[in-house]
Amino acid sequence: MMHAKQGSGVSRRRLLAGAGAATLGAPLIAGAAPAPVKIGLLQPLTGFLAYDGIQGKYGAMLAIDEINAAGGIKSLGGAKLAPVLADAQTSPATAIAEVDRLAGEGVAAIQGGFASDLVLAATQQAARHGLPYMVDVGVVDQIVGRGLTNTFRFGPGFGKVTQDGLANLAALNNAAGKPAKTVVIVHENGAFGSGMAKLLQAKLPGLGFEVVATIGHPTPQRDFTNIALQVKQANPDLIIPSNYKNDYILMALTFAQQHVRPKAAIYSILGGAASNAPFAAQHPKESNYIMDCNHYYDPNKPLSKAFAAKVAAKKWDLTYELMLNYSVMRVLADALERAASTDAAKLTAAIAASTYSDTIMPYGPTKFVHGQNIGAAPVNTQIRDGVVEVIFPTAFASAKPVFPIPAAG
Amino acid sequence: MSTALLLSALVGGLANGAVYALVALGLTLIYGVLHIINFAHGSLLMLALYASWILWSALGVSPYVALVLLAPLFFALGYALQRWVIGPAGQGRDANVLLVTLGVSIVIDNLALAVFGPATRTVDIPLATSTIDLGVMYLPLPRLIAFVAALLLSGGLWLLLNRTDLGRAIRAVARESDAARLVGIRVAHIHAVTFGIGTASVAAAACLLLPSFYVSPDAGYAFVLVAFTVVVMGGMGSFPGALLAGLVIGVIESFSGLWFGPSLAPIGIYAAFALVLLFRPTGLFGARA
Amino acid sequence: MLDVVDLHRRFGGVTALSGVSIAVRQGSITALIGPNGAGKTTAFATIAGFHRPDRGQMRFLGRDITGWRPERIARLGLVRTFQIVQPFGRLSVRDNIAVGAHLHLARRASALTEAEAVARRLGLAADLDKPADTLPIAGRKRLELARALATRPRMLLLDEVMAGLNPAEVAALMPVIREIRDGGVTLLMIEHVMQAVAELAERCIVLAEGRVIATGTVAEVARDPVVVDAYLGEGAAARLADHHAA
Amino acid sequence: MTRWGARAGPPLLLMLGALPFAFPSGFVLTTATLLLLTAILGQSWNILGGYGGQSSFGHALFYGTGAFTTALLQVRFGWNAWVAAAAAIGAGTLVGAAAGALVFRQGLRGSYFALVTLAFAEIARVLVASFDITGGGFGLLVPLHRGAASFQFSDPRLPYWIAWTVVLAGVLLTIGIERSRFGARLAAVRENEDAARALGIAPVQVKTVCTAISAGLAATAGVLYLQIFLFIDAANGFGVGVSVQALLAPILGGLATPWGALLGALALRLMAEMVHAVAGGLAGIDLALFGVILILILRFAPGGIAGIRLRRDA
Repeated sequence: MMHAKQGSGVSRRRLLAGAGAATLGAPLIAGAAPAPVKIGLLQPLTGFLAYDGIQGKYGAMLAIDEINAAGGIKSLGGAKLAPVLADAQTSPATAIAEVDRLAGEGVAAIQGGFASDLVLAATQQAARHGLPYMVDVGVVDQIVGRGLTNTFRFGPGFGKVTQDGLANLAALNNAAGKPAKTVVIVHENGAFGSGMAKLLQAKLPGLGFEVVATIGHPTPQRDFTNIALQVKQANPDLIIPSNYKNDYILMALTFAQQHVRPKAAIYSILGGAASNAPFAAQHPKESNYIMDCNHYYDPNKPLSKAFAAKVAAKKWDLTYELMLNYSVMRVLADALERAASTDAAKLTAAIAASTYSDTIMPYGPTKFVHGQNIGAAPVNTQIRDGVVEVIFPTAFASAKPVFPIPAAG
Repeated sequence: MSTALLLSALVGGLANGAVYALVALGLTLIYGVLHIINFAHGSLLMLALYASWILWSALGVSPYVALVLLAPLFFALGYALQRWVIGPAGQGRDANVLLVTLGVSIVIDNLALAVFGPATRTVDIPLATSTIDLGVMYLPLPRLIAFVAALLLSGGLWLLLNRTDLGRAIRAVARESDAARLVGIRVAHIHAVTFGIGTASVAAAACLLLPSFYVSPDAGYAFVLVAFTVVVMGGMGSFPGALLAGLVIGVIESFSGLWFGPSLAPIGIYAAFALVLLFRPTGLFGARA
Repeated sequence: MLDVVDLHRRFGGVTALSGVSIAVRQGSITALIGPNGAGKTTAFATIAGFHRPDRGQMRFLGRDITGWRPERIARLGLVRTFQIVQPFGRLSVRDNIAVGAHLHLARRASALTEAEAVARRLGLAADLDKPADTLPIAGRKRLELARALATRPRMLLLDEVMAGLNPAEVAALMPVIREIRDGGVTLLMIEHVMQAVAELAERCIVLAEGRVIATGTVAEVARDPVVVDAYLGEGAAARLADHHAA
Repeated sequence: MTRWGARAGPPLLLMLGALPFAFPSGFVLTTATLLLLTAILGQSWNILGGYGGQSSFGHALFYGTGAFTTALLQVRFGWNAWVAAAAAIGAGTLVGAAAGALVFRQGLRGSYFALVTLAFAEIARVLVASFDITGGGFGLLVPLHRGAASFQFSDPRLPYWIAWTVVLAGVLLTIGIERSRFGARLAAVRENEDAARALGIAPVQVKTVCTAISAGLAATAGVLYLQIFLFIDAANGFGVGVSVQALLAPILGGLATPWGALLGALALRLMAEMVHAVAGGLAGIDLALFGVILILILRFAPGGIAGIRLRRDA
C-alpha cells in the first residue's frame, strides 16, 4: 500500500512485473508473515507452443491460488506459494538460461517445460543448481532415464502411453470381434511423431494389425487433402494420427471433407487435439467418435468436478496441460508441507518419498522410481457429440466406447 | 500409383497453389515496387485471419463478406505502416528495412498472442464444409472460390497497374524512384499506397483462406516462406508470374508429397525454386536482365 | 600491340559491331571516333572482355585474348575506363585508387602509398580522403583514370574521359594523358572532344554503324569524304579545316 | 570522425572477458555465453553481408553444418571432440565455398541471393530431419563425458572463455580483412562489380572466398553451441530462426564495422532483459515491446549502434 503512493511509474511497473515481483513486497505489508516460497514456472509462453505453455501456466496458478487461499504451507507457518514465471520460448538454450534466472531468484523448485527438448535441457541445468524439477508433460523416455536425481515426472512417459494405448486398442478390438486389421499411421515428422510412428510400426504387427501405410508430414502442414486421399486409397480399418494441435484440427476437418471414414475408428495416441475440449465443441460432427489415448483426468473425483467448474468459470479450455500442471503443483505443495523447508536437498527427498494421491489424475498414490511416477497412466477418451468422454479404464469411464464406429449415414 | 490419385494430386496442388498465389500477390507488389523483403507479410496475413474470424464469431459475418470490409481497413493499416513506421525507420537502407519489417512482425505476432490468446480458431459456416464431388476427390468449395478469386485478383491488380494513372505512377516509382520524384510524383506516398494495396491483398487472401484453414498467432508462418518462393519464382512484381508460380509450386509440392512423402515435399519446392533461380535468375515471368 | 581482327557482335536483332579490325602500335595514342551509336563503347567492352564477340579474334601482347574474362585481360595489362564513371562510391578516393594498385601490390601499405602517388600525378591529392561519390564530375573522371593507371597497365582503353569537362578542365587533362603515354602506356581512346583528338592522337579510327570506315591521321580522316558524310555531316570538314588553320 | 563502435568495443570486450570473475556461474554467465555465440554468428554474417554486401538469409546452413558435423562425428563415428570440431569448421567452410561458387557463378545477388541461401538452408533442415543418421526428428544428443579431452567442461567459465576468444579472433579477423588486399577487393566488388573486373578483380572468386570465411566462422559458432549444450536438432541447427539471429546483431550493431556484431548482440541481450524487467509476466507483451525498441533503434541510429557519431567532425 505504501509503495503504491510512490508514483504511478513504480506501481505500474510492479503490476506489470506480475505476481512474482509483487510478492517481494508482501512481507512489508503483512509484517510478520513468513517469507513466501518461490516456485519457478517454466513454460513456452510465446512461439508456436504458446497454447500448451499458457494452459500449463493456468493449471499451476489455479493450484497455487487454492493452496494459498487454504492457508499456504502450514509447516512453514502458512507461507504462501509465489509463482515466478519464465518463458522458455521454443529454444533449449533459452530454457537453460531461464533455469539459471530462476535459480538466481531463489526458487525452491521448478515446474513445467511441456516439450521434451525443453525439458531435457532444463532438467539438466536445474541439476547443476541442485534444484528439484517437476516435469509436467515432456513425454520422451530419456528425461527420467539419465540418472538426474532432481528430476521427477508425475505423468506417464512415451513408452507407457504407447504401451497402454496399444493394449487398450487391442482390448477394444478383441471385444468387438476384431473388426480392425489394417492401419494407417499419420505422424508429424518431429521428435514426437516420428518416435511414435517407429514404435507403432514395431509393435502393431504383434497385436494382429497390419500397417498398410505410414505418412509423415512437417509441422505446420498447410493442407491435408492429399494425405486424406492417400489414406482413403489405402482404405484402412484404423487411422492412428500423432501430430500437434493445429495440424490435428486441420487433418480431422479434411478427413471429414474427403469422406475418409475408417471402418473401425480414428484412434490417436497423444493426439494433438483429439481430447481437446474446444475442438470437440466447435466441430461436433467432424470430431465425433475420435478416440485418444492421452493424459487426462478422472472426471468422477469430487476434486475433479470442482476443478472443472473453476476452469469453466474462468473460461479456460479444459485440457490435459491444465490438468497435469494443476496436479503436479499439488504434489509439490504436499512435498513442501512434509519437508517443512525450502532447502533443495530436503525438498528433493520429500518429493522422492511422495505418496500423495489427492489429485485429479487417475493415478493412485504417487510413487517415484528413478524420478518416474510409476503409478501414472494414460486414459482413453472418445469425442461424442462435442464432448470429450473417458471410455477407458472402465473404473471411471463416463461413457461406453463406440467401436467400431457406426457406418456413415 | 493410381490415375485417380495422380489426378487428385494435380487438382489438390492447383487448389493449394491458388492460395499460395493469393498470399503472394500482395508480397510481389511490395517486392516489385519498394524492392524490400517484407518479413511482416505472414504476420499481416495472421492479423487479417483474426479480423475475419472476429467478424464471423462476434457478428456472424461470413469471411467472404468480410473481405469487402477488411480490404479497405487493411489498406489503411498498410499505408500507415509504410508511411510512418517502415519508411522512416528503414531510411532506404535494405538491411534496415529488413529489420524493421522483422520488428513489425515480432510486434504483431506477440500482440496477437497477448490479445487473442494462443488458441486455434476456425470458422464454422456451411460453405466451409461444402464440397464438389469430382469422382476422384471432393473439391472443397472454399478452394474453388479461392482459385477463381486468385485469377480475378491478379487480373485486377494487373489492370490497376497497367491501365490507371495510379498504376503508371507506381510503375514509374518502381523503375526509377529518383526520376519519378523529379517529375513530381510523391514517392513516399506512392510507396505507402503500394504497401497499402499489398496489405489489402493479404487481407483478401486471409478472408478467402480462413474457411479452409484456421487461425492462431503462428498461423502466418505456414505461408511466409512459400510466398517468398512464389514471388521470386514468378519474377518479382509480376502478377501473372506469381499466379503461375503459385500454381506450379502447389503442383510440385503435391506431387513430391505423393512420391517422396509429405515430409520431404518442401524439398521439392525449395529445390525447384533454387533451380529456377540458378538457371533463370529473373524468375519465370521476370524481364530478362 | 593490340590486334583486333574482324570483330562481330549482335545484341538481339541489332548489329553493334560488324567486322571491326583495329591495330594499335605500342607507345602510340590512337583515337576511336564516330557518331553516337557507332559501336565505339561496344568495341571497348568487347576488347576488354565484357562482351563475348560473336566472331573475330583479338590479340594483345602476342596472346590470343578472345573469350577471356575481363579480369584476366586486365591482369595482362589491358585496362579500360568507363564512359559513365563507375566509382566505388562509398570508398574514399585513396581506397578507390588503391584497389587498382593492389593488382600488383599485395601489401596494403604499399598500395596506399602508390595510390597517393598516382593521385598526386592526376591532381587528386586534395581529395584523397573524400568518399568518391562526393567528387564533382571532373574529379570522378580523373579518379576513373587514376584507378586504371594504378594497375600499371600496358595499355589503356579510355572511354570519353574528356566528356562533360569544361575547356579549362580539358586543357588541364591533356598534358596528363600525354605524360601517361610518355610513361610507356599505350592509349586507345574514344573521344568526342575534337580538340583533344586533334592534339593528342597520332592515328584515328572512324567507326560508323558498327564498321570501320576510315583510318589515318586526324587530318586525313577529316578530309575523307566518307567520314564527312557518315559522321561529321555537311560542311563540317570545312569547319574543321578552319579550326586547324586558326 | 569518431564512432561509438571503435571507442566502446575494446573496453566492452575486456569487460566481458573479466565477467566470469564476478559471475563464475549462473544466469549472468549463461546469458553472456549465449550473447557471445550470437556475436560470433553475427560476425560471420557481417563478413559476408556487411563487407561483402551479400545479405544471406540462410546462414543457418553453415551454422547447422558446424553443429551437426561435429555431433555426427562424435556420436556416430566416435571421433574425439576436438578433432570433430576442427573437421566441422572445415566442413562449414567447404559448404560455404560450394554454395558461394554455385550461386555467384550464376550471377545471383541482392534478394535473389538472400532467398536462394534461405532455400538451401531449408533443404538442409528438411533432409537432416528425415534421416536416422542425423537423428531424424529428435536430433543428436552428445553423451556426457566431462573433461577437457572431450571438449566438455564442468566449469562453465571455460566454454565462456573459449567463446570469448573466438569473438576476439572474429574482431581481429574482421579488422584483418578490412586492412588487406582481400578486403579492398571485397569492398570494390561490393560497390561496383564491373569496375572491379576492369581492375583485374574476379568477383566470383572474391565473393566465394568471402562466403567460405564467413561460413567457417558460422560453423565455429555452431560447434561451440553443440559443445556447450550437447544437443542439436534440425530446427535449432538449420531453422530460419538461426538465420534471422545471424543478421539481427550485425545490422543493429552496425554493418561493415569490426565491433558491430558484438555491440548488436549486447544490445539485443540488454533489450531482452529490459522488457523482461518491465513486462516479464505478460507473455507476448514483452516481446512486442522488444520489437518496438528494435524499430526505434533503427529509426534513430540507422548506421547501427557502432555507427553512432560521438563528435560531428566528419
